[in-house]
Amino acid sequence: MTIAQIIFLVVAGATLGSAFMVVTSRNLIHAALWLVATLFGVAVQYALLNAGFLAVVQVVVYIGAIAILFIFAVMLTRKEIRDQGPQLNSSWWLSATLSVVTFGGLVGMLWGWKDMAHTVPDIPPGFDSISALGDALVSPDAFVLPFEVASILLLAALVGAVYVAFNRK
Amino acid sequence: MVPLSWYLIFAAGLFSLGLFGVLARRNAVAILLGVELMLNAVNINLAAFWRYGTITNMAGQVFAIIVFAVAAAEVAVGLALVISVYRRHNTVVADEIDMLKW
Amino acid sequence: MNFINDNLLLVILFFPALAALVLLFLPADENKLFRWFALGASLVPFILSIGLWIGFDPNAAGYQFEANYPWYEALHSSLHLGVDGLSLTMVMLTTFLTPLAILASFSIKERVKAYMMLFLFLEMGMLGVFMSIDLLIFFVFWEIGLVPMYFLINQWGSANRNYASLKFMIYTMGGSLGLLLAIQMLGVLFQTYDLQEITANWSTYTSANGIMGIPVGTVKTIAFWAFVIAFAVKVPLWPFHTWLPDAHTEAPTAGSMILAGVLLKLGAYGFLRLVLPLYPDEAKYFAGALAFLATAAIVFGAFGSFGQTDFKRLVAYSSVNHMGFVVLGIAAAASAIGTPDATIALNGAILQMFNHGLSAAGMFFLVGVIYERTHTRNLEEFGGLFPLVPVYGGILIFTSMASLGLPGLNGFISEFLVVRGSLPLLPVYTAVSMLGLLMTGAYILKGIKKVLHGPLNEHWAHGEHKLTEINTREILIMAPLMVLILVIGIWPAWILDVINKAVMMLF
Amino acid sequence: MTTETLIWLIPLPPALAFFLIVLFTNKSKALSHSVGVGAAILSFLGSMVVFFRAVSVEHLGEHPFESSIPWMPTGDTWFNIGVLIDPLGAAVLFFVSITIFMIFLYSVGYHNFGQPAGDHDRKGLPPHGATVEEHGHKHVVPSVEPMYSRFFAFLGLFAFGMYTLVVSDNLLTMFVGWEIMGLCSYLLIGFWYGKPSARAAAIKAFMTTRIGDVFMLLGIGLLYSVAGTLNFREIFGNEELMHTLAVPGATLFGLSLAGLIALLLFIGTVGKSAQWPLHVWLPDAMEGPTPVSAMIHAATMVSAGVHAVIRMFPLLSLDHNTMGVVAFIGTFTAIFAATIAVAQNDIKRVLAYSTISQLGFMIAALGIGAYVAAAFHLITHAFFKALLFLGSGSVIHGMEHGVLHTGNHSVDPQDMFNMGGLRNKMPITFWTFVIGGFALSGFPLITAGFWSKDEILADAWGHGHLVVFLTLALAAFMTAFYTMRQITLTFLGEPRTKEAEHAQETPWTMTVPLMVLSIFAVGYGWVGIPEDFPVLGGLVPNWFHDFVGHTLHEVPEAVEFSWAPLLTSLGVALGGLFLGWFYYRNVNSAKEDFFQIALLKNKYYFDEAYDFVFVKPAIWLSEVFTYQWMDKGAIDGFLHIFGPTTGGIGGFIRNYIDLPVINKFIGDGSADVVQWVGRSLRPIQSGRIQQYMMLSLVVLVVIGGALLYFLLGL
Repeated sequence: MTIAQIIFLVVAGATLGSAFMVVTSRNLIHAALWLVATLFGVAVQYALLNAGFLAVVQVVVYIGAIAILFIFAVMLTRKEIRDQGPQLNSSWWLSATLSVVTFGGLVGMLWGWKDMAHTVPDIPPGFDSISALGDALVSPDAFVLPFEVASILLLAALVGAVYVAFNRK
Repeated sequence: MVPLSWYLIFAAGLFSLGLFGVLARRNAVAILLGVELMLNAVNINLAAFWRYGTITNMAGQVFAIIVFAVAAAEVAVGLALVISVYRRHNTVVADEIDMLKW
Repeated sequence: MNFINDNLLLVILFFPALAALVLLFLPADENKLFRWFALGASLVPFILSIGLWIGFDPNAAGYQFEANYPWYEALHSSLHLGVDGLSLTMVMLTTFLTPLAILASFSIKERVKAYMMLFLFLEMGMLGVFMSIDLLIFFVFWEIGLVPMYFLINQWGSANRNYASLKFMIYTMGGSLGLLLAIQMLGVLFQTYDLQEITANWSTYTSANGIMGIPVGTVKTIAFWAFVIAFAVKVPLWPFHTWLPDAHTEAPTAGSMILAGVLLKLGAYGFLRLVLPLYPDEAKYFAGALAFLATAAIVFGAFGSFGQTDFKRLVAYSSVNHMGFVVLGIAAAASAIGTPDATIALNGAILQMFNHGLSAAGMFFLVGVIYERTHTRNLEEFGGLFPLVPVYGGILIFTSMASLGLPGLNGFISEFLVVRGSLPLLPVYTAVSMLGLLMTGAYILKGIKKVLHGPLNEHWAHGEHKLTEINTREILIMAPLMVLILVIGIWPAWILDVINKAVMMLF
Repeated sequence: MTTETLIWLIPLPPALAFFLIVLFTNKSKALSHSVGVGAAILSFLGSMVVFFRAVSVEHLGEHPFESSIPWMPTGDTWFNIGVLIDPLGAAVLFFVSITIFMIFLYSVGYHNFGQPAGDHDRKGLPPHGATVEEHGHKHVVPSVEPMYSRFFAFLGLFAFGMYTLVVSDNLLTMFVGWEIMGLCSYLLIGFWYGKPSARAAAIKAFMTTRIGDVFMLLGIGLLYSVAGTLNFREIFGNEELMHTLAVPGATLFGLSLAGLIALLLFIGTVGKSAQWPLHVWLPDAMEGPTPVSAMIHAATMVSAGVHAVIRMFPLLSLDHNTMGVVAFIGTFTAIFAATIAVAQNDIKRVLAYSTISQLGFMIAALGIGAYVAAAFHLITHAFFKALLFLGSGSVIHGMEHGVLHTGNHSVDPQDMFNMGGLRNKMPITFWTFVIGGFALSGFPLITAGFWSKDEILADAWGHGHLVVFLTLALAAFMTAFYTMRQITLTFLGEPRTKEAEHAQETPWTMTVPLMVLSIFAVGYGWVGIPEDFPVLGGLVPNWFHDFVGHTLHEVPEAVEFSWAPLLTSLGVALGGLFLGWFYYRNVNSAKEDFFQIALLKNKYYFDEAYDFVFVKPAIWLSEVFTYQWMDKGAIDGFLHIFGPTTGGIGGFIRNYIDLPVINKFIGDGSADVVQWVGRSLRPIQSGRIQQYMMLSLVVLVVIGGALLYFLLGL
């Protein structure tokens, strides 16, 4: 067991634990905060995977924007539920079963895969993943088109969100 | 070092938890929370496959970034919808939002 | 001009249909235009058929002006047209009567365009039957003629028109069924529908194996009767005649004119063109039966006519009576084909077809004239109208006399020839048919008596019901008919010569 | 112009006149009668030229005027029509042209030409007179016939028919003329068609004669098919053919072919010449205007019948059975009609029956083989009977004048008991009528009727037909009796009514024809005085016998003179005349008349019997049997079975197969199932997003599991 393995296990356990709290905590504010924790755990995992850029973006975008958005939304709609009554619907047990089955199925599928125990390759010397990513994102040979499409999607979502949430009275 | 399988199992777990949240939570906002979990699980897979595959091929990371963008858009529109529904029907309980039924 | 000269029959045949299509695109509600256009369009075939008559060589054997256009090659059927003396006479009759009938239809006020179109299509159908030398084409035109007539009766007829038109349609279709089957059988057997080829082979056709396992004789007999019944319905022969009084009575005036003038001739023409050449042996064998039916038609037609109180129905029954003579002549000829007696009988029968076309059309028109004015056909409601309508009365008596077979007018010549030809061959039937001839006088006189003679029915003398004299248009319709009636009565040779030569060559 | 061309032209002027009047001049009465009379004159002149040329030809019988043209193709040969004037034709043409001309002329006066139009006259009814003002006071005068022009047109057509018949060289054109006359008699008898009686009489005339005509047509057809021609001379001149025809017992009833044909043709004559049993139409035909009666009875139509038999005599004489039939019918008709004539009161009806009777004489003469006598009597009879009819018309016309004068229209101007004493009022009419009447009665020596009737009796006696002789003698006696009865009642004694007192002589257009005809009624007899007649014989040569006799191939020999028939005919004529005068000079009304016997007055009830036996059944057969029972009932009824049957089959298929099985079970059933499934599945669409997801996931899991299990074999 290497240090990396230990760090992974600790972080993964914390992440899954907080994720569990996200889906189970009665208080939505708490759930949103647990989400922040989860996201943070995921960011650490990115870092472990040498994907520094992703880790940073995870923190900036997810925790800094999305999670805060959730908290706003929760606060805007809190009036009724007030965290009272069951937070899970009546067929939660079926959901749980299905989730377990899904998990089992996924694991079961992975189990027989030959590359399952693939070990991590070395990073070639002089390879800068961030600059490579930047090149890939804007290079006409690579992903400039999806990148632009994604930006349009964001714009459309922005306009759409404003339109949908706009209070017409 | 950490084998690929660990990441994959971790992502599957996160995904399943998110799935449970989506399926079982009553609050619409909480459902969206579940969705975020699932998206994150996917992103972990993408990053892991990038790291364990041909490292010079940046498709994994690029995909992950696009997923970020999609997630941001999804949350923005999703929450806008929830707020809009909440304004109209004064509820965010998913079971009660059934205007699309027959 | 070359095209017209080379395809004279085709032009005559399809010109009316073409004109009908043009009529379709004329502006709506221009009734006057429709009428004159239709009249003009129907005069063209007439003028062309005069050219046909002039260009026709009565001494040449076989068909003339022949034209053969591919039509349905998979079935070995082609649009094969041609005329001989027999069909030429009938073509002339058709093209001659149609303009008159259209002129007579000028009093139609409703849906003139459709009416005129139907009439022109009708003309095409009738001409097609007379011109075609291909069995399948013959049948096609045979049925085409039905449809416009059905609508003419059904749409422009009088009170009981639905019943009458349906009866007409069903009756004739029923007759056609067997005809179609028999034609199909011939087509399958000989791999062609060409009449000339079939005639050459079929009348002497024998096969050791029979046809479809049935002895040839039996098949021939059945096919013979299929033909006979189809044509007998059309003629109409007793006891297939009951559609006729209904159809004639309910049809519009011009419809009755064409129905009696031409459509009935289709049946008789079928006998002459198909039955006698195709089935000489069967025709000879069954000549007695045919003569029996013909005699029954003559006698019962006359009695039926005498028993009517409806003027138009009276005239309608007279058609049964007169057409009976045609078939009697044909039956007599069938019993001894090739003898001088048979030739005379056939001459008489064909001339009788032509003559009846003239006189019956005239009679129906005259009935129509008075019906248009009085809106009744009941003989009991007329009476003594002669002083009110002297010209009409004169014309009516003239035409009635032609119908009666008064010597000096056309009907006599043909009836005499039929009697002369049939008497030595079928003495008993001919003698019995004289009873019909006697009753012909009775019903004609009854018609004149009830309409023109006797004390004047004051109802028609004054006020709004005042009967008006026949007008110029109507006289113009009758004049050509009357002139022909008289001319044929006094000098029949010009037409009889053509018929006679055709008969001599055909049979 | 050759004689043949002229013969062709003879019938044409009247026909042209007919068309001219009908088409152009019918508005103008003067023009119309000018055209009509002019045509009659033209034909008359033409006929006279032909007649005198014919007389001047020697052996005309062997070389008659004839010419023909091809008319109608019949197979390889042509049917020819043509004209023929042989001695018989010439003789007939002579009297026909004269009488027709006279009748045309007479009609001008009879229809009151020049008189004013009537006050209330309408077409189709006899004129009722017109009121005129003269010198301040009104009086009624006869009015002109409203259909004056039409009358001349019809007369013209009639004349055309008669001329055609006379000049024809074949049976067919003869039949054409015959039938055209039939039509004209129909039109003329029904001239006053407004009267129901006239209308009925016209139809009766046409139909009764048509019965004969139909048989005649058969006869013509038979003769044509046997002989191959209808030309008289070709048939009679062909000895081989005549021998074939004469073979006895070749056809029905033991008749030879000739006998059968002759019998059929003779039935035509029976109709046309009104012989028993087809005599019923002729008395009714008196409904027509009087010139018509003369036309029909004397000059033309009835003569045509006898003419036809005389023409066909060579054929007739081949079979003695047919001869017997002919003789019987003629003889019977002669006596039968004479008995009826005795009881009639209508002046024209008496003449009508007398005509029937006299025609019976001719037919009987033919039946016993007296060819020349029949022809002779035909001609003399034509003259004196035309004279009598025109005379009676003149009487009626005069009486009508009286009726108009008194205004009492209930008085029948034709009833002889309303007359009397007219000899003073109408002297010309009286004397000419007496001449005609005496000729009819056979007044000895001076009248034509005596010579011709005497010849018939002599022939009957000479050929040994005793029964015929006696019957005809009796008929002749009755003829004289009723003729004198008529003269006595009409002209002698005192006027019995006011109307008779005011009767007036008729205009010259009517009296001139009477005078002309009376000359012939007397004089024509002298051309046929037998050679061996006492005193007078040989004084004038027996030209008629010589001339007409040569029409036949074997000239018939004149019978030897014998006193018995001469005395008989003297006796019956004088006796009849005397008795008639003696009895009726004192009879003043119908009640006093012994001969008003119901049986005779009602003509032996023949009309009623025919009505019961033929007319009513024919109507029943037409209206009820043929139309109602057979056509409407049986045939249409049979057809109407098809309608309900097919309707029933269709209904069965619809109600028991289409509706329950196909529609309900297969059609609606599948829809129902789909609907049921849909309804059942509907709750799935709850609108709850989580349920959807759950469900899709379940399905995914299940399908995924199944795939894994089955495909990968896990």
